[in-house]
Amino acid sequence: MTYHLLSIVLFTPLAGALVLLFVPRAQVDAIRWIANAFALAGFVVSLPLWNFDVQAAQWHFVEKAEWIPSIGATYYLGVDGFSILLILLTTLMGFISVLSSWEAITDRVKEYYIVLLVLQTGMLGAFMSLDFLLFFLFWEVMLVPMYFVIGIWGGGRRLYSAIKFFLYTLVGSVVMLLGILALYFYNHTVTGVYTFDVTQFQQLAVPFNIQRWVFLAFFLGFAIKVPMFPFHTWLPDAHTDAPTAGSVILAAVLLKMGTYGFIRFSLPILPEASHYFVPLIVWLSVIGIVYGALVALAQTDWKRLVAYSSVSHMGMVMLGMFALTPVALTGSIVQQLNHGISTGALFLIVGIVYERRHTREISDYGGLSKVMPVFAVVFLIMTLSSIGLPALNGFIGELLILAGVFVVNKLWAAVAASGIVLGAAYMLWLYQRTMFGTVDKPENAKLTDLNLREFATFAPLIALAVWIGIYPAPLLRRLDTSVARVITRVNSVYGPALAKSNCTTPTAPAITRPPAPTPGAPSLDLTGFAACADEAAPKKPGGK
Amino acid sequence: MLDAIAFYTLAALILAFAIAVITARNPVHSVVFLVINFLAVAIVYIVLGAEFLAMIQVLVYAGGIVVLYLFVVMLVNLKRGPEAHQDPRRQTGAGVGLAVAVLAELTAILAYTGRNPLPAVVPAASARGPGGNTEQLGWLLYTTYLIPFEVASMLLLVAMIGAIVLARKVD
Amino acid sequence: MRLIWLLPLIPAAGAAVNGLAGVRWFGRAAAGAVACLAMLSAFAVALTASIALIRLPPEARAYDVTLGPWLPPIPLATAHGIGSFAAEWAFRLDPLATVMILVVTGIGLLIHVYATAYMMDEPRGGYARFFCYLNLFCAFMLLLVLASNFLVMFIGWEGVGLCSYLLIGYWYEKGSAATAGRKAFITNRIGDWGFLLGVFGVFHVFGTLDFHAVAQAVSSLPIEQSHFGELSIICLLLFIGATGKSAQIPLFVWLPDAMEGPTPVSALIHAATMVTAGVYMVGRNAVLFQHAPLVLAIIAIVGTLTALMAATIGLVQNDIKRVLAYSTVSQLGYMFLAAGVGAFAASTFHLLTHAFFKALLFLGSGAVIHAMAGEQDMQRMGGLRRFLPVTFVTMMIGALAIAGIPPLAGFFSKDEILLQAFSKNRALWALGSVTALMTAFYMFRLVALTFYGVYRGPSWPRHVPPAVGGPATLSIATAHGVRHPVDPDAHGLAHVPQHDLSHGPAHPVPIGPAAHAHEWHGPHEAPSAMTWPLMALAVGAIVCGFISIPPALGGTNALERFLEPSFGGTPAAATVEHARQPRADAEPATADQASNGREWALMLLAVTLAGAGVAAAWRLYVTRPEIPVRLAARWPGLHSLLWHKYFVDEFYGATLVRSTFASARGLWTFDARVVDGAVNGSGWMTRTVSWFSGIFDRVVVDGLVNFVGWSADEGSLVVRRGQTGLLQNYLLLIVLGVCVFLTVYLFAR
Amino acid sequence: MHFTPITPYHYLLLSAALFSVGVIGVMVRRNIIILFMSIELMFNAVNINLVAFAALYRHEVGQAFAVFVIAVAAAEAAVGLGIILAFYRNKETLNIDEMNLMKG
Amino acid sequence: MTDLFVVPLLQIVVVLNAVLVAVTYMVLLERKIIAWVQSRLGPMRVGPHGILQPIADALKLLLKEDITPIRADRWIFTLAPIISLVPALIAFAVIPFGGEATLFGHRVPLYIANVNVGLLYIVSITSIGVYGIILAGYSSNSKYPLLASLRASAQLISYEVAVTLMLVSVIVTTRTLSLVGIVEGQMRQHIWYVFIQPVAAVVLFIGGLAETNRTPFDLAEAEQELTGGFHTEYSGMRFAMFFLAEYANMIVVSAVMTTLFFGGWLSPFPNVAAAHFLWYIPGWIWFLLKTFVLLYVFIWIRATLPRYRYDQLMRLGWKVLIPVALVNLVVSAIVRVFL
Repeated sequence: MTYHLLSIVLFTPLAGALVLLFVPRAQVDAIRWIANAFALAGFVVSLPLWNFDVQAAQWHFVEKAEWIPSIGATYYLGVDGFSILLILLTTLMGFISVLSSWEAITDRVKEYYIVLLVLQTGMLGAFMSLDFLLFFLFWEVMLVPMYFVIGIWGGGRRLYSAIKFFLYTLVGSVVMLLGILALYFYNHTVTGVYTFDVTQFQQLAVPFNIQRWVFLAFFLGFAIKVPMFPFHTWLPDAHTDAPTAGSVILAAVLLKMGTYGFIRFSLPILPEASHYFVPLIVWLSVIGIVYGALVALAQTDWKRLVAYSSVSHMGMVMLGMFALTPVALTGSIVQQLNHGISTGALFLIVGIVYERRHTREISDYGGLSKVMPVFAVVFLIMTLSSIGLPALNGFIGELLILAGVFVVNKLWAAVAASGIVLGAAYMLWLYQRTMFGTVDKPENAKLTDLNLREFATFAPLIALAVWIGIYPAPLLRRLDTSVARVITRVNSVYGPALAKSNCTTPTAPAITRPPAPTPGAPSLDLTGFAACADEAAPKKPGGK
Repeated sequence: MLDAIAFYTLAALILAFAIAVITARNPVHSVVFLVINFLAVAIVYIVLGAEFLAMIQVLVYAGGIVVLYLFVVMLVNLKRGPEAHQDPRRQTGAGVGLAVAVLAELTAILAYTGRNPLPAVVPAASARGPGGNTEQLGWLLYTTYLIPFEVASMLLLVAMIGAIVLARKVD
Repeated sequence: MRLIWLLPLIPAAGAAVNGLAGVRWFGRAAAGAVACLAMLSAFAVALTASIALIRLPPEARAYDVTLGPWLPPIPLATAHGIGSFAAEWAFRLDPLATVMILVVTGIGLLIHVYATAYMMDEPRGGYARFFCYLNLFCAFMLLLVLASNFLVMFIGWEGVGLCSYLLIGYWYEKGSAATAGRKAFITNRIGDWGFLLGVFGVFHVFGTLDFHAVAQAVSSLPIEQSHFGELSIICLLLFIGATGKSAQIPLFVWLPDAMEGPTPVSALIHAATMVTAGVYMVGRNAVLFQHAPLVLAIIAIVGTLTALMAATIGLVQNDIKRVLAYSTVSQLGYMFLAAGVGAFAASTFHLLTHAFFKALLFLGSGAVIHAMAGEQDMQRMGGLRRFLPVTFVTMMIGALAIAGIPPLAGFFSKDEILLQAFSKNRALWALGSVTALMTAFYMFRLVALTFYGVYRGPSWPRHVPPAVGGPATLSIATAHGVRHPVDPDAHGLAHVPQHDLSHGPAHPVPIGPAAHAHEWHGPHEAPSAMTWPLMALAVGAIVCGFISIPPALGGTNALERFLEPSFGGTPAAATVEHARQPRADAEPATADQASNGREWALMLLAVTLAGAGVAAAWRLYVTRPEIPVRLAARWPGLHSLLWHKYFVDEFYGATLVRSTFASARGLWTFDARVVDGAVNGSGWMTRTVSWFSGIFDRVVVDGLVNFVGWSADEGSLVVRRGQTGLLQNYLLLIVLGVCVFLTVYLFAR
Repeated sequence: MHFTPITPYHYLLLSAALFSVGVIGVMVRRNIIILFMSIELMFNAVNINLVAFAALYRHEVGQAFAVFVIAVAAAEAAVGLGIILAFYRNKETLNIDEMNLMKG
Repeated sequence: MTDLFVVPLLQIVVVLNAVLVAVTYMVLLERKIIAWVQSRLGPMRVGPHGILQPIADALKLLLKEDITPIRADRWIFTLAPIISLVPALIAFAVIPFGGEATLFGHRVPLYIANVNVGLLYIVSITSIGVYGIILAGYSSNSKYPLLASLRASAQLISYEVAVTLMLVSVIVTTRTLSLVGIVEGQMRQHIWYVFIQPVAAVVLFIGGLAETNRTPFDLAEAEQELTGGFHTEYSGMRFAMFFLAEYANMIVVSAVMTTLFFGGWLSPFPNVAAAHFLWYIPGWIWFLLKTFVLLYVFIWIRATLPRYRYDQLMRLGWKVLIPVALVNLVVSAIVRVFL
């Protein structure tokens, strides 16, 4: 591959940040134009990713180069359908968040845009890395800019929130690093090679007792990021106190890091442990769905309400993931994108009125439909998308998740589906309290409707919402091989069906043997492993 | 024989003007001597078959860098001579002594190793034919040494910006 | 017929035009014209498709159109191995759908025309917005009825819910309207919860979501006569969805509140079309439901109870639209009763006739409200028949139809239902008959209070001589002050000049030249754009019963035969199957046998009951209006119970809503205190520990470091003498180093 | 008249001598501009060396390096003189002995 | 031995004398042309139509007293005009006046040296000339010369950047640094490079005007402001040297322009059969003719255009010519590589 598309996508925002370094800080408009141009460029250069070979099961756009040879770390980028969609989401939301900050940020503009662009590169890198250490590097790179975004440009108790966000996430990632190292050394014991290659890890048959601990380590890291039910408290604080663009990025992309980690690492590398922990995670998710929705119902702060709705939605995503069926996993991924689109848009919406009124209390609003009709329409569409109205994007994700969960366990599906009812309740109540009624506050009577720039931030999101709702087939087709890769590895029941329907060759053999906790040193039967690896080696896509 | 004459003449000129540079009291004179020194060095380059380098020496060194020195000398209108104040801790004598010692030692080393005869210097140009070595040098710079070349250009850019920033009057 | 997929698209296009361009740029005429034109063309397409379908032989009357994939297939486990979860944009036109599209587009068209005049007082943008919503509603409704699989139907299902939400909350500045809309949506959502789970169950059991395929698959399965198996669970879940949409117990509470919306909306959505979606859905899956007789029994019971309960509430309400709303709930109960006893065709027949006369009644009530400038309380009306002759006549037809007076439409359909119920379960029949009596009573109570008696409404400027009844009622009216005591937002203050211009000739009251433009000048007949739809619907309410005259009256049950294929088999077979049920009546009732005598007897009884109801209402509200007051005083408990609708809203409010909000607040506190507290607590712990270690650090560790630093500081005092700051001295050292190196090189080589 | 053929040793010697002159210049003078010029002399000494070896080995690598040396010299002169000017503006002197802000 | 020493020596003698004579007559020519432009007659007294005027001028300058100001830096004061003149003269060493000619049975090239870095040689040699001006200004120890010399040298350095950059793009076209090679290249391709590099020709000409301190860029000798410029304090022979240098430089610029862009010694219209008779005219005559035309343009411009202001001059150099040169370079490179 001489075609460094991924690197270009990855470093375009960073290049923007570098260019911004040399722009005098007084030239605020120039800074804004440049930042927007680079963010847009980042989106545009990522568009070719959409046209990858949907049928082929291997990694696409692979780039590999030495990084730290002494420990086997490489600069190894590669994507599949799943990460491509997330990358596109990232570049789009990145651009939208940059665009949305035009008037909102007036203080330390230069630093703000630089930080935002660096953050963008960090997120993209995490989605692209096939080297675990590289992934971890980008994972941590994201943390710092976000910390600054919340801590410097936030509102309310911004320092508290920023530090909480930072420390909480850091704790998780440190434990995750331990898990990574465990895999790394285990791999060396078995193969004699020091490597952080994720594709290699995905072919490894790790003994159950190791799997269990590594899974827990990963779980802590990813679950905090998602965030799952008991680990979610940083989210409302961070969301509420972050500036609009920060909230958008946080909701739309950063939370997906956790789910991405589960799908990319936990499930395929640790299939048996994943099975073992299904009840725990599913119940946490289901609790999260209902709990998040109920707490959202009690909120008086607009932004905090949306934040808690995120908890509920992400519970849905996790539920779909750990149903371990292709439909639910597809739905889970689609729901991640949907959450990015609709919750991102909802935060933008809060940002719009916050910019005008500087308050987030729901009771300070009312009757806005009268003064801001276009805004009301946009908000309505995004509300409906968020509560999963059919023919909009949210429905597709929830439908697939619930359908996939239902065949596994009816009770889970029934409880989770009740979250949809509650979702409608809190969102529509919010909508009523803010948009309907008479304009009883004189401040609200003077509000201006969306201007062209603000509308431009929403237009792509609305288009996406409708498109995914009505014609999701291209999207779902792009996920076939990614889902097949994970599910064949983790749930052997679906192996033949997936192989038949998608014409794919799974990259790793399904683990069919029962979890056999063999304490002590792992077997050093290299010949057996080699055979296994041979079999597992990615074949030429000759399936079709 | 001709090359010997040329060499000794040029060597004498170079050294003489070099000494003149460091001994002249007037900095402007120093600059003038420096230019002449450089021109002589350029001729040495030509003798050694490095025409391109010679031209660069004249163009960049004599025509560019030293003009800069001249400018600075003229801009810096000193109220009191720069040599007026002398720090008592200076070790000028030791410095000169050491420099001479180094020269002596180098000479000794050369004399010592000079017993292994090396072939006479043949100007590279004559070996390269009429085209000269400019083209070869260009190839070398733009292929093998491309990255150093780019680094050097970046260095120059940075130096340029740095010089502008440094020399600008701070308001 | 090939173009049936256009049906939902045409109104959707109309909605798009009005929504994107109309709101901003169209005048009222243009917006109304776009909407009506869309409906007209949809009606034309529907008519063409229906005629084409009817021309086919009966067994071939089904037509499928697949537009393209929606959800591509993904493997998913079912009860019988791994299947493939998929959905397509697929439509199916069969007799049942034919009836529905004709109802939706036909009645929809009339209501659109009506609304162009009714909504004339709205501001320009709002007017276009209204028609955008209305068109959108029709699009989703058509999608719902044409869908050939559960998921596409679900799109329509939720879509009509959305439009209902938007239209109920059309006057969003009025708090009660917005709340009613939200209530409707959320209550529907609860039903959708069941519906969605039912859909998953269908997939789990059958591995497909296509109605036809499910019907074929299910017909090979045994009927779950006595046990509550998976089919029963699925059907129950689906029925929960239907209760939400069709306002049955326990989810009926939203429909009366939905009357906050504009009256055409009530007519179209909350009487004629959307609320029947549940009935339609049950009928669409008739074969499936027939395999779950226990659930059918539940449906029948729920339907009957709903019908009875709503009718009793309707007896005492004073708001004209609320009476109609409870009447709708009641009639829907009838339809479910029919479905529950297996008479799907009868239920569809009643759906059809009900659509006509209930739409008529609502539109008529709209005309009355229009005439009274927004007044909805019947106690402030009276004697209106002389002001509103057309409205009076048409509403009278509607009332007669709903009461079941032959030969109007309601008679046939209601009679068919009661007949089928009688053949299954006499208790259900008895309750149904009582309901019929009450229906007749409250409908004529409505007519009597509105059109007969003396005028009790507000006064209007005196220099306009009222034609009839004016002087007598003025003294009463003045007590209420000015014009709009109940509903100022809907009609009153927005009473603008166009209003007068729009209905000149039909105005029964002569307008004096000095009449103030902003004043209301008494009840008046509606403009022709409103009366024409009324008349058209009245004709429908009279004749549409004739399309399915029962054999006992010499007819052929044409509609039922037409619908047979949609319900998966001959009605005879279905009836026979039901006849074998242990709880059903022992006597078989087949079409051929037609125990005409019994049927005649039942009809006679029904007509008698209806007549009794009419007569009672006449006596109580026209001739002896003081009796009802005395009755209410005599049984205050019962009256209060009925007046407050059995306190269901209050009950729900006190239990479900309150517990939800209480748990929400509780969980929030829990979240902030306990969950977040744990996080912050661990943070505090860390800080405390770090404070101690900080002290240790400062005293011991830092002390050590400082000592090292101090010693280095002291030592450097000596060494720093060497740092002269003279460049040449440093250079000297370098040269010295070179010198040493060379020396070593020279001598030690 | 007979001369020994001119070998690289001769050039090396010339170069060493020139370099030493440069070093002495740096050692002796206190005018910082002269110091800079002495440094330029040393650069030239190095260049002569490089070119001589290039001629010896008949390969242009030496010249290439000389080109780099010149480039670096240009950068050094530009920045160095800039610093001198800035310094002069503050201190009104060019005496190296007075540039001792960093002394210990 | 003759080829190695005698012939070049003869060439040098011929060229030097020719140049010096040409320079003196350039002065006359300029005076005459300007006079004609201004509807005057110009020098008419010495010889017919003043044809001997240069000789008279030369004699006057040689015989005049050579004054050295008392506070002047004597050595440098003397050195400065020499440094000015010498580069201007030795630049002619690589100018090809023609191809080869047969002279007394020898095939003699009509150029002194065909150096493979000829163009670079010209650039570097002329860059030395700036010292003459700076040192003259400095050594006069007088206010006006100092200011003038600073102006002049700043101007020279500024325009040298643009000119050198432009030359690089010309080199991209010619692919050789040898001036003879460049002319031969035009001969091979049957096209004057002015048609390939028109922008370069224009910019180089403007740069040439500036580098020779000619109008409209003659700020260094702006009489109104600086009483004559850097050579205010000079007189006699040393003044004459500056004078000679300026005009010699003009000739160098014209000659180089001719060589680079106008086909050097080649006769025009080589591929037009009707114009083949032009071949019978020797190449060096063509060369001199073209050079003369360019020189005429120099004088013409002087007679026509007013002087620039100093800031305008700098802005033109840095903000117009250098960007244009850069763009031209990039375009040339792209064309060279890809087309």
